[in-house]
Amino acid sequence: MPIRTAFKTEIEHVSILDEHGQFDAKLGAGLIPDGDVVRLYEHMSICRHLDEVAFKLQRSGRMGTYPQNMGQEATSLGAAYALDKTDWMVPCYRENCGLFWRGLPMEYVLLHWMGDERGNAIPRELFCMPLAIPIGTQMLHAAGLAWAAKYRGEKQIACTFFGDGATSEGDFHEAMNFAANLDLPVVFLCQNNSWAISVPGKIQCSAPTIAQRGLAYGMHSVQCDGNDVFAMVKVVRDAAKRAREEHRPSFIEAVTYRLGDHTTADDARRYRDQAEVELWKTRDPLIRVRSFLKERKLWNDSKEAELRERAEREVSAAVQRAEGIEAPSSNDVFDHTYATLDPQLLTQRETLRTNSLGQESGRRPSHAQSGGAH
Amino acid sequence: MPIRTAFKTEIEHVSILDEHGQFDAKLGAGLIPDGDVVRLYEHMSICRHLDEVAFKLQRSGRMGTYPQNMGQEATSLGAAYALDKTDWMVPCYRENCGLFWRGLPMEYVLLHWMGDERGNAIPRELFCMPLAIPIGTQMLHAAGLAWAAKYRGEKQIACTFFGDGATSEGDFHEAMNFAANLDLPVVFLCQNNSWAISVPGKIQCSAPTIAQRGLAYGMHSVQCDGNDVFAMVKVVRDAAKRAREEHRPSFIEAVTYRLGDHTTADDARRYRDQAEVELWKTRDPLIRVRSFLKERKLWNDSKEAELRERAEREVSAAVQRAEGIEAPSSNDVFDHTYATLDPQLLTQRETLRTNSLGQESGRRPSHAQSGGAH
Amino acid sequence: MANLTLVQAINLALVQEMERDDRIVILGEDVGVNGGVFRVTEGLHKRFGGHRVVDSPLAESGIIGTAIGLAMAGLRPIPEIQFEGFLGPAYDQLCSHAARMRTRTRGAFTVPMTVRVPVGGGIHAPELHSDSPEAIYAHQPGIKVVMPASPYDAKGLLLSAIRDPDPVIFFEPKRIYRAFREEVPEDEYLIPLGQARTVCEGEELTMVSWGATVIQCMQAIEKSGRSIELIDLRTIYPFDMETVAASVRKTGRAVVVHEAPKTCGFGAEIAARIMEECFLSLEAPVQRVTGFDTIMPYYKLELEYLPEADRIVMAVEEALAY
Amino acid sequence: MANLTLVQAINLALVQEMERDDRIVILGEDVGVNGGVFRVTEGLHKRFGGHRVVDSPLAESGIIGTAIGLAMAGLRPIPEIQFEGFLGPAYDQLCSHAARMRTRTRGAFTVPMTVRVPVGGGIHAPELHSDSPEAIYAHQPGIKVVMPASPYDAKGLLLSAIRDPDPVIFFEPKRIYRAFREEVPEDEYLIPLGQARTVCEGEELTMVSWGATVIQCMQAIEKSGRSIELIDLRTIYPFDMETVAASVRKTGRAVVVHEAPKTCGFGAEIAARIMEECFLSLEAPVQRVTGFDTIMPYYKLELEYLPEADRIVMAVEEALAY
Ligand SMILES: Cc1ncc(C[n+]2csc(CCOP(=O)(O)OP(=O)(O)O)c2C)c(N)n1
Ligand SMILES: Cc1ncc(C[n+]2csc(CCOP(=O)(O)OP(=O)(O)O)c2C)c(N)n1
Ligand SMILES: [Mg+2]
Ligand SMILES: [Mg+2]
Repeated sequence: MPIRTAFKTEIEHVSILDEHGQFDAKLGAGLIPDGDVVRLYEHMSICRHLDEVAFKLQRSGRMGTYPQNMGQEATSLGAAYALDKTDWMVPCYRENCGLFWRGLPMEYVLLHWMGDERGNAIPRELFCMPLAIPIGTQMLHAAGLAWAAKYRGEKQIACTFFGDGATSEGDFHEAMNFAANLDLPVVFLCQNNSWAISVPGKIQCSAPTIAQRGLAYGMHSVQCDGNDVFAMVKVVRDAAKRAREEHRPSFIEAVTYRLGDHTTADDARRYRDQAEVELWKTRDPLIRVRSFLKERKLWNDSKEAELRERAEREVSAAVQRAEGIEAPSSNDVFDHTYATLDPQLLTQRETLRTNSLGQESGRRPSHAQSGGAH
Repeated sequence: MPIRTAFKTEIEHVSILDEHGQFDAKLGAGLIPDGDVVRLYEHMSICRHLDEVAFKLQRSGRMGTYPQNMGQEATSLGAAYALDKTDWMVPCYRENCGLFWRGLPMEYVLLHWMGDERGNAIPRELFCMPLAIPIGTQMLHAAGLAWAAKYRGEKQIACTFFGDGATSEGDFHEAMNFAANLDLPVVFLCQNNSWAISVPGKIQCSAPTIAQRGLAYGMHSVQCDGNDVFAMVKVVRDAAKRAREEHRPSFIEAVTYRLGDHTTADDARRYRDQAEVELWKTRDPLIRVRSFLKERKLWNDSKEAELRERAEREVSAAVQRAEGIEAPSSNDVFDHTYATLDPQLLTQRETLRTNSLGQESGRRPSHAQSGGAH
Repeated sequence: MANLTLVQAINLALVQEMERDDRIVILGEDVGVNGGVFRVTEGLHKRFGGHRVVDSPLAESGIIGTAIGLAMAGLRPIPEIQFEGFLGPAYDQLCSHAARMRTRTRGAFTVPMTVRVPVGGGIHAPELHSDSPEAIYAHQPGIKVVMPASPYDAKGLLLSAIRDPDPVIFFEPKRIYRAFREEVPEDEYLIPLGQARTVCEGEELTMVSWGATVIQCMQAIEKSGRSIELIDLRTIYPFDMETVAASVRKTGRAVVVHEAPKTCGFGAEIAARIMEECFLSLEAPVQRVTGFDTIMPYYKLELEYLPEADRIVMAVEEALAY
Repeated sequence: MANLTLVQAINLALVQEMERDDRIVILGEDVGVNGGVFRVTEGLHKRFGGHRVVDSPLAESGIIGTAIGLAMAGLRPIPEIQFEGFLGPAYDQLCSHAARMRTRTRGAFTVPMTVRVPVGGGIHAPELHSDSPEAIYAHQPGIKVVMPASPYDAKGLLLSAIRDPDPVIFFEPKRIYRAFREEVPEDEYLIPLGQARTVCEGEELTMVSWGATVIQCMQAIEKSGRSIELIDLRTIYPFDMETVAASVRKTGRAVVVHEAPKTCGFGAEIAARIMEECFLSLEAPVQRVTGFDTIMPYYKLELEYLPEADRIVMAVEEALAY
């Protein structure tokens, strides 16, 4: 047989609660208890509000560059809901909703974007990694964290989040490859929001799906509607099980959309059609859950009004906590470089100087043989 | 349709002249004229001899570390045969056979491994890139070379060679991704020889095939018998056509085997079974072409004896040319760093020193105000 | 002649050089339709088309690696790396290949490319958007490193960089991208790589800097009221030691200022070379006013880290009092 | 106590520390079954199993990036990079993450890992197998850089590196992997990071070096017949300036020797610091005997490039004659 088939496969797309409010009763059955659907909806709404407030903080000079999460809430939230509380979450910077669900206080994220490292001083018991600024690099850490759990015989896994653009980086490939070949319990969750700043998805991946990137590693790979919190819960739950029980990684492409600008420093009108944005507004993850709840009489306008108030209250309290923190001291420039500071760093810290005389407190070095002859 | 198929595919394996000497007449028809099969066989034999001689040169201290190509001759040769003479060949270091077919004089490769940069001073009209030492990095150059040809509207393409291990590097991914998404005319040719030094293939790629790595990019991908020069010619010819006519890259996994140690610095008995080596010896690319030719009365023992002599003559002439080259001068340490040397480099070159006094030819700097008062 | 910001001067240089030389291809993240996140390539995509101004995948090693291929084939690529903090993934292609291709092939293949990279702190940006890695590349033979400190120089240096037959990293100090304007001739002019600029002459002390801190130095000179000779290196490698040495032989004292950490920063090289070449003229040790040997802080603390005028003045006073 | 080569001393340290601390995981290319291309990890796979001694995919960023994850989770990974020339692909993970994790998270997460890397020239290896990038990492705050010059030191420094709570790059000079043997105690001993070793005392001149060139320095001292104090830095960052300065204050003259290119090599930092701290004691400018500012040549010319004894002697004579 001179030409034979060496490999054959297909990639599935999963959707449960679609943009028209259609709910697949079979796939969705028992996936999320009604009460939790309410909580998830409330949580998404609060995060959405934080996004709006953060935007205004930036515009009024109270915060630096901020990347809105708007439109992508369901993706990280579905994942956070499906994971165990002690599974590692290894985020990029558009996963507020999932991180807050895990328990990260909102002021951490605010502080981060206010240019304060304390926003990343995340209590270890939350099992959340700091926000990752260099694109594509954090998936390797997720692989290492998962590896450590496996090494110790623990049931913990790692779930890492990244964008469509991130899948172009070499580190993405290396992380997927390490996880697949060393059998590491990792869930790779790509938030395909169609854009990497101004660069459209096809420049990052011209294949029909991003999901098929996982085929390169023989990894279980699936595409799903990332604006559908039910689909998210299902695919992440399946992937988490595969990781926990078989030590096999999975790759998930969650198809979603960035409704806002890339960050507050960006103006998306320069490069994308407003029509595209309008279309995706109809696919907003919040809208469909709200109608789902309303249809089932689990939600109404007065609850919505209450939620609005609660969101305002909680977000403004978080802003107050972030803004109320004492200013960092110049010692903070030094104290976290190493566990123990070497003599040179101690001198720099003490003098706040780098030049040599500053280091000797402005005096001629006492050891100087005055007038050394040369 | 809550679960639908988003992508579906399969990977083919191509073989024409198999390890038992079976020839697929349909696929093989008209692929390589008989006379050329003879020339290809002769060429492979000469390269094999070079390998043996190079090994001895290393062992007797006349050459540094050398990576034998033994067993993999058909892979790069089939590719070189299928390409146009002006297509870029972008090698790793196990493609002697293809490079020599293109016209690279053997002494270049010898010089390289004798620790002499002149081994990489390859005449541009050969369209061969220098040997690449850092694994996985050269595929990006191939993408750039192909891109330049496309930019200029030329019909030239690039074919790049690399091992199974190289497919683990991030640069491999980035090269494949650039080529796929920017529509670059590149042929990516992976020589899967089962080992990356001591590390077995499954650690580099645990998927059923390496070929499926190409699916991640929506790239045409195929697996073939890399010890079958006919299959090699076919798949590279197809890929070259796709590149030349459609500006579409392709990925080829050529399954072959490294019959020797990784390099002369390696001892493969430490990590692999001799039985595996013995099995692969029966799949030697030379053996099957010789029986193919003998069956068709195109080859006989006296031709073999003549060839043996010719190989010895040609290889020893190449060794003489490599060893006969004048020693490089210390100027060569400097002269190729930049097109024009800056004053500091000129001083270093002139003095062969880096310390400051050496730079001023051992004299006190003439500008010195003698006895500056401090 | 127009009154331009540094961003505009670079944009002008790119436009003019692309008109002149059709081997130039610009590639990078967001450089096309969007005109770059700092708008340095604004208008180029429209003017020259997607063929010559290419939005690439998000992969810095890929950008530099393919640019190397383009250059080896005879084109003149101008890749952009979006921020200096993302040069990291491209380090290997730059240092293992771009820098070595001429040497490795004895000139058969060369890499005439200009890598444009916004650099430095002071703009309240997030992490890894405020570093100063010039010393890293100055330590790598085979690469040239340029950093303009004014719009006029930016244009003249960029043209020289593009026409240079070897790889050049062209660092653009983002803190002064739009901080001030300067007359920039419409006509072509080249500022040779490797020539420093004497910003102002002085007798008491020589100050050496490059990039955005040249501005801090000018402020410090103003504040100090001293007669100080300020030298803007403009090219980090090859650096103009002749100008520096001549000045220090005159003044007998020197202060070097840069944003990068002190240890093994380029100030160390300048200080060591001044000692080597001006030892008998030196009245005080060369002072280094630099970033601390710590991670560049998030922006709340960035001004504590960066060498501002007051810190420079103190070093000047101490050198003079020595 | 046994008479060991540097390779054996490192192997011994690894074995003993792995016995003591089951958080240690070794990972890298060929480190397992094959025992490493230099046989440094020989026998470890057999002894500790594939669970703790892991042959990784061929990807340096992957090796360091996963090691960072292992370390953040509380393990003590010891990744190996096969040759210093292949640190390039890992540069970003080292400098953007390993170095910054403690600062970025205010200590909530740390990266206690030791990256082992063979370094330097002189073994007739192919391209990119002979470089000396220590200055690159010395310039990166948050990382420590160590380079032993003897078997005894190698063991004691490696144990300190492994137990250090921060990331350490442990450079192993391959030229002296098997060049000589030394008594190495079986018992545990730690050599603190940041402490230099005075190899021999002297009055006329201070010589500072690290790694394989310490041997060249010893030969040069022998040849010169001068009274020279030789300081082996052992740790490049944090470096023991106190020992260096005390010596230079005594001798008044200094020569720094290293294999890396001169410009912005670590010698520049040492020279600049000596000037800062010993200015009034200096009788001559600090001399740097280093690799040239060119690409490390292929091996036919490598001895022209490396600072050998004769070049060092000339610098000594010139410093003394100054
Ligand atoms: C290594 C690196 N290169 C470039 C950047 C600049 N940058 C920040 S976000 C971004 C786009 C990321 O796109 P994607 O991964 O799709 O995530 P998204 O922002 O769409 O969520 C770029 C290019 C960066 N942060 N890191
Ligand atoms: C970036 C890099 N890492 C490590 C090495 C050391 N090394 C040289 S060859 C090799 C194995 C290569 O395996 P593969 O790609 O399968 O090619 P093969 O030698 O089998 O032809 C390794 C790890 C290298 N040269 N470059
Ligand atoms: Mg995106
Ligand atoms: Mg291989």
